[in-house]
Amino acid sequence: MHESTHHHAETFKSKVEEAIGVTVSHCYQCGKCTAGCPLNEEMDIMPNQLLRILQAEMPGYEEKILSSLSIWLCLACDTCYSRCPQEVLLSKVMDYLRQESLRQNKVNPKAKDILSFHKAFLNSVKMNGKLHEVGLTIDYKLRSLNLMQDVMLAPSMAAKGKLAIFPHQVQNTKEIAKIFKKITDSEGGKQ
Amino acid sequence: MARIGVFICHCGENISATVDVAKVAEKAGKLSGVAFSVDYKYMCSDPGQTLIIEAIKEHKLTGIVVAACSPRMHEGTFRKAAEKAGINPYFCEMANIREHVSWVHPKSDATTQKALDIVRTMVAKVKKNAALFPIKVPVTKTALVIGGGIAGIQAALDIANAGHQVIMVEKKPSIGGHMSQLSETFPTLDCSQCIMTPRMVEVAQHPNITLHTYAEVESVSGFVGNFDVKIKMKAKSVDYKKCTGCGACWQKCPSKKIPDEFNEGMGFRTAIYSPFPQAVPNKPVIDRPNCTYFTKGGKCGLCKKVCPADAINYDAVDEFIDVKVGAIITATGFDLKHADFFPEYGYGKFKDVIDGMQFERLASASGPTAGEIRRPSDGKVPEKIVFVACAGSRDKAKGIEYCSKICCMYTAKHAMLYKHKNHEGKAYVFYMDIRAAGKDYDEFVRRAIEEDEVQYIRGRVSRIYEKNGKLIVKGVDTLMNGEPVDIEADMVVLATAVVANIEAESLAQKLHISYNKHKFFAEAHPKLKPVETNTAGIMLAGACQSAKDIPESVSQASASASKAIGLFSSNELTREPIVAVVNRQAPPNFTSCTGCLLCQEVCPYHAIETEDIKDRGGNLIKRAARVNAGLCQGCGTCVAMCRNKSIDLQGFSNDQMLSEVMALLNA
Amino acid sequence: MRIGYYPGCSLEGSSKEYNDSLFAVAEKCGVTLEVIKDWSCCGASAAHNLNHDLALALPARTLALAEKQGLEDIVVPCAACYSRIAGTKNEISNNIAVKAKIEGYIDLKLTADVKILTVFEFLQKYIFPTVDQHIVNKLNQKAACYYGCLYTRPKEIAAVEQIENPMEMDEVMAKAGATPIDWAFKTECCGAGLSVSRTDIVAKLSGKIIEDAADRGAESIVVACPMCHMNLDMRRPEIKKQLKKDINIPVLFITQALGLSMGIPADKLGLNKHYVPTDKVVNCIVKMEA
Amino acid sequence: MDFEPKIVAFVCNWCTYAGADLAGTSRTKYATNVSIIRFPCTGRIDFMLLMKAFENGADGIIVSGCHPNDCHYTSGNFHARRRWIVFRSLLDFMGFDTDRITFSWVSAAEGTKWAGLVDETTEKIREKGPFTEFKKLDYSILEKIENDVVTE
Ligand SMILES: Cc1cc2nc3c(=O)[nH]c(=O)nc-3n(C[C@H](O)[C@H](O)[C@H](O)COP(=O)(O)OP(=O)(O)OC[C@H]3O[C@@H](n4cnc5c(N)ncnc54)[C@H](O)[C@@H]3O)c2cc1C
Ligand SMILES: Cc1cc2nc3c(=O)[nH]c(=O)nc-3n(C[C@H](O)[C@H](O)[C@H](O)COP(=O)(O)OP(=O)(O)OC[C@H]3O[C@@H](n4cnc5c(N)ncnc54)[C@H](O)[C@@H]3O)c2cc1C
Ligand code: SF4
Ligand code: SF4
Ligand code: SF4
Ligand code: SF4
Ligand code: SF4
Ligand code: SF4
Ligand code: SF4
Ligand code: SF4
Repeated sequence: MHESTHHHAETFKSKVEEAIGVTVSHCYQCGKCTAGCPLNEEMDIMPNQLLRILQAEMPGYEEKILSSLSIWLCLACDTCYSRCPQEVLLSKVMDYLRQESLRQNKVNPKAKDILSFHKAFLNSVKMNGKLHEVGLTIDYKLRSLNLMQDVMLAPSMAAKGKLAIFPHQVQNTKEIAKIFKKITDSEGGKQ
Repeated sequence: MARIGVFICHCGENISATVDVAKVAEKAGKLSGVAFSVDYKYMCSDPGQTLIIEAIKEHKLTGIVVAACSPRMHEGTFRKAAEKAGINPYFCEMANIREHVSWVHPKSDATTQKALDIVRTMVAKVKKNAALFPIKVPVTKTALVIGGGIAGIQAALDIANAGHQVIMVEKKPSIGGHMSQLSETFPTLDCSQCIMTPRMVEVAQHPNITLHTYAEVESVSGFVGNFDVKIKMKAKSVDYKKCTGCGACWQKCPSKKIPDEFNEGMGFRTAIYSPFPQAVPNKPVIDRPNCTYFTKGGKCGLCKKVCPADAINYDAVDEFIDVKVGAIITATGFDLKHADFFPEYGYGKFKDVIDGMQFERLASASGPTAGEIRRPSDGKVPEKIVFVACAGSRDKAKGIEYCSKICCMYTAKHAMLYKHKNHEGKAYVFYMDIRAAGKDYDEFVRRAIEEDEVQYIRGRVSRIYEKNGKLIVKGVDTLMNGEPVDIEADMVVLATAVVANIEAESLAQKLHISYNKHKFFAEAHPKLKPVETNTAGIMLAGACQSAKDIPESVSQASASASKAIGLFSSNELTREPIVAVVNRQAPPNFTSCTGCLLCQEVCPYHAIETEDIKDRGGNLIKRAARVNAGLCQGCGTCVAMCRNKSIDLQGFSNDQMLSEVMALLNA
Repeated sequence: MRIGYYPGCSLEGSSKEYNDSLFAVAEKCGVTLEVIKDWSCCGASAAHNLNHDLALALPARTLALAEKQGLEDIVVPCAACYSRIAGTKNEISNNIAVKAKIEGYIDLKLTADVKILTVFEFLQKYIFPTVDQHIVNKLNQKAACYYGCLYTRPKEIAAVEQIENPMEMDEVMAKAGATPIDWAFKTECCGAGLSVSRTDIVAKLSGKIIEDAADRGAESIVVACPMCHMNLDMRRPEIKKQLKKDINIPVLFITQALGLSMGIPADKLGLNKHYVPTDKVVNCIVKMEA
Repeated sequence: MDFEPKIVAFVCNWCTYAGADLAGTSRTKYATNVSIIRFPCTGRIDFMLLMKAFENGADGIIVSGCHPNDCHYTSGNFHARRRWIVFRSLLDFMGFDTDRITFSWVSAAEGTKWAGLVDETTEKIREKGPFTEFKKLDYSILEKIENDVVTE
């Protein structure tokens, strides 16, 4: 028996599909994901429409998606996936698009703070192996320049004994740094 | 000693232009067992056939090979000729040297050689042929109709009107099925009861129809024309010969709080009941698990006291009757997907989230609200009502990928009925696609949108929750850039998926018919045999095969009735003898069959039975396979399965096939 | 059975009371928890936002350490950590290639067969068998159990049976003598990872949750996640601005609630550390008759 | 002279045989190397017959029937396929060149496909040359093993 194999030209869509094992055409655009998404009111492109844009592959679609704010707002709450009739793992698509947006330097300006927070968070983990909330706060403030924002309610938290001024560390912080380095290296130094 | 005749046809020049027919005839004449060989211009012409007949007689031929066109073209012609000449028609084989040789190859030695190879192959086969005789089976001209919905009713009436006997088996106390529950029907909005009731009465009164309600098929054996069916008559506790249907019993019965199935749980009935006022027969049964007499050890007994006809019989037991029928029509209909299936829609949790059938009852003049659309929780007339299409259908995640086909239409109908009764009210329909592909169907949906101002919103609802007496419906409008749409509704109607009857699988196993993964019965061919099943003599009607509306159910019912009537048009059935047989040997072995029954597992037609082989003293010697020739269709799958070659296919036997292979390869 | 414990970063910092109350309850029932030695951060939302491999490698390291330590069950009290660790376990066990890659990054071998328990699973499995003898108080109040998204989704790793209407925490609260209420926002998202960077969104989402609980007469909201707690408790000023009304329902960790019913003093359970005062809860405790 | 392979085609009556008829009525030309043996259904094809064909000098074999859901007998072709999968792995295991057997689906409407199948198979087998290795194989163990194969 001979079974033919199909070959497609590599496109941004096929890259997304391959990277995360989701088939974009499974989505039949019912919109149930969007209807239940807690962030729908804040998003610039609705979740179902992100998929539609990927499906249609009209000129410039990659840019449009990678520079959208929605991909940064998505909380990976999986409300969409848990109700999607076609079992499209939208949060995974969002994950991938975010990472790609970062790699390609297309992050929506409005997502700057969100990105700063994630970076500061990881930085704290990289240095201590654990999150140090005070350190994170300082780092985030520097990155986002939101100096006035009372991000972690530090004063009241400290008063309630909830903030550790010095970080807890894993015994071997080098080990964690090594994991970060290996992963960064394997991706050609980009992060 | 075989004496084979070989007849090479020129087909005008169709064959002779590329194949050296004279040479083929000459060489064929030299093959072992060949007593006569000749070529001729048109074998199928009258002179050609005469030539064959004469040759058979003259040369005392025991078999013939006609090397000509495809057997699919003229095998019948030449078999008849052989028969005329006095030999069994199955001693005739064709060698296809036209479609498979002369038309596809250029004139060459290789082409002539291939023609000769094929002739040699068929000569080898025919030498192994055996006389076969058409199988004749008698036909019992009575049909069994299982299920008394609109499909079963239509089929029964058609067959009965053609003059044949019909036995109808309905598991509920009344016939009528889902259609008797409907309010008005699309696309004309005529009253369902008005068109249904006369047909139900006709069934009850038809001299050719025997109706068994509150009954089920227990077992089926036999084959086309000759089925033996055991029917279980569940104990009704009421003697229908005496009962007049006066109703005194159910008016007095004190067990009044039993959810009423006919009204989809939106009302109550008594323990002794007739399901609805127009029921046929309009006589009651006692629902024993809910009757005080049966649950409390003989207490109550009121119905017996009040019955003027002394019809109540608490001691009645389930009874079984055996009937013989020639054809079976399965019309057991469908179910709707029920609670627990839509946790995100709160179905089963919020009283005012209902399904389509419940809406039918609310809209029905004979329903619990006398046709006024009021919500179940507090009886208020809803000001805003939301219909959710595709609730569970086309939903891979919920295991139902298919479209339920009828719900687009009944949802439009529901929205319309609501608007007709509540002009000020607002009706919304959340939908994905509108599937209204019947005669006057799309026009019907357009009317709902254009004239009755039903709001159609393209998008699926994510969630429904209750807040301050309202149902919050979280939807989306995908035609407006995916804008979220939240509606505060008073009532929500889910067009829940049409699913197979809950007992479909067990019935299919009793009948030996196939079903698909969703348990809908399978037709023999999706296009060309859409009402027949794989088992000859068993037909399908209505929604038991797939979701269907009334016009489709009725058409299919009439089609299956015509198949039954066709079957009954002669006294016996003739079938080709190309069937499997289990070999027979002399005692003490009787047969080489070991009774492993591998063949039984693979037979697509359930044609293989077991046979107990006994000695003269009646002691069991062995259990072996036996082919029911009435069921066998001659595919031969069993033959390839049998490890010790104990089962063989007449016309394509192991011996014949092996001879063909050897002859083809050994010039 | 040796029960492992993965506190996660928050329980060492901003949600110390969750940690303390969990230990207090366990101790009362004679159950010991072994902290996974040298555990590190799971990466939470940040890692999977920025780098998929990192999002797997960090939890995988912890899993590997737990295995090395010979633990079979591990309790993960934070929903985010639970989601990351259970998700990683799921992905690693279903994909050998991914497993090999991640093992390479962390320089450790994995079988990924430790069982990961949420706090309510832990309570049901290890505390319930003996808890009745320790329960001395009845939490005489209506409690809204809030599960959020990370325990209920995606379905492959959900820690609850019915993802649209989970009941596991409700069962724990019923044990504690409270009346769990049926409400609409049990599993809606609180905004989780956007707490710091988009407080406005968190206030909006968390506001809806608190409002629904209040509308249905809840006297407390019970959570099993430090992030949910932070959003529902500490973000109350922003929520107040958003809702334009002040809702004072306290937010308790489930271990604190159960601890109260077991007669553990409020300060030992860290109830004083909350932003919204918890006296209302403490005050409605009824002593059970002996 | 070039090597001309002998190929036997085991086909079902309803689909592939009719497809080959259609190639004829459409006068589609193809190689003369393939001769057909007609079976009611691919389900009827006993794989020992294939072995017999090789034993008697066939260089290649085609097995062809109805497409998966089109079987005249609903499921005969599925059984054939299931048996074939097990059987092929067995042949592979024995070092048998399973490429000499082509399994295909040709419907009654696919005359052109049939012609193409014949030409491709002929070409393939021509390249492979005469099937002399078969004689070296002790295929008799197959006969024994086949009993177990069918029970799979
Ligand atoms: C909400 C709703 C609204 C609809 N509105 C319309 C409409 O407006 N217009 C329209 O054309 N169609 C409509 N339909 C479709 C219509 O109901 C069906 O087409 C029709 O009922 C199918 O008839 P049936 O006889 O095949 O099945 P059914 O009506 O289901 O009848 C099957 C019968 O078989 C009996 N039975 C089942 N199993 C057994 C067994 N094992 N032994 C014996 N008896 C058995 C059942 O008790 C029942 O009496 C609607 C359907 C729904 C759900
Ligand atoms: C592009 C296209 C693709 C399709 N694909 C599919 C498909 O994939 N699957 C599917 O199931 N269906 C398909 N169909 C539908 C299918 O063709 C029809 O369902 C089917 O042909 C209907 O058959 P019929 O016999 O009713 O009508 P027709 O096929 O139209 O036959 C009517 C016959 O009556 C003759 N006739 C007409 N008037 C007279 C007269 N006055 N006197 C005597 N004879 C007369 C005509 O010459 C003709 O032979 C397709 C249709 C189209 C247009
Ligand atoms: S719910 Fe699923 S199918 Fe529907 S639009 Fe969203 S991703 Fe597509
Ligand atoms: S996972 Fe993202 S897109 Fe999906 S519902 Fe949650 S926030 Fe919306
Ligand atoms: S028998 Fe067939 S081949 Fe011969 S003349 Fe008739 S049609 Fe042509
Ligand atoms: S009271 Fe007697 S006669 Fe009247 S309906 Fe009941 S059983 Fe029949
Ligand atoms: S005996 Fe049963 S059915 Fe009759 S009246 Fe009493 S409860 Fe009703
Ligand atoms: S008929 Fe309409 S509502 Fe019903 S499943 Fe099909 S598309 Fe959905
Ligand atoms: S005929 Fe063959 S396969 Fe069937 S039971 Fe007998 S031995 Fe087994
Ligand atoms: S030939 Fe086919 S239909 Fe007949 S018994 Fe064998 S497997 Fe069944």
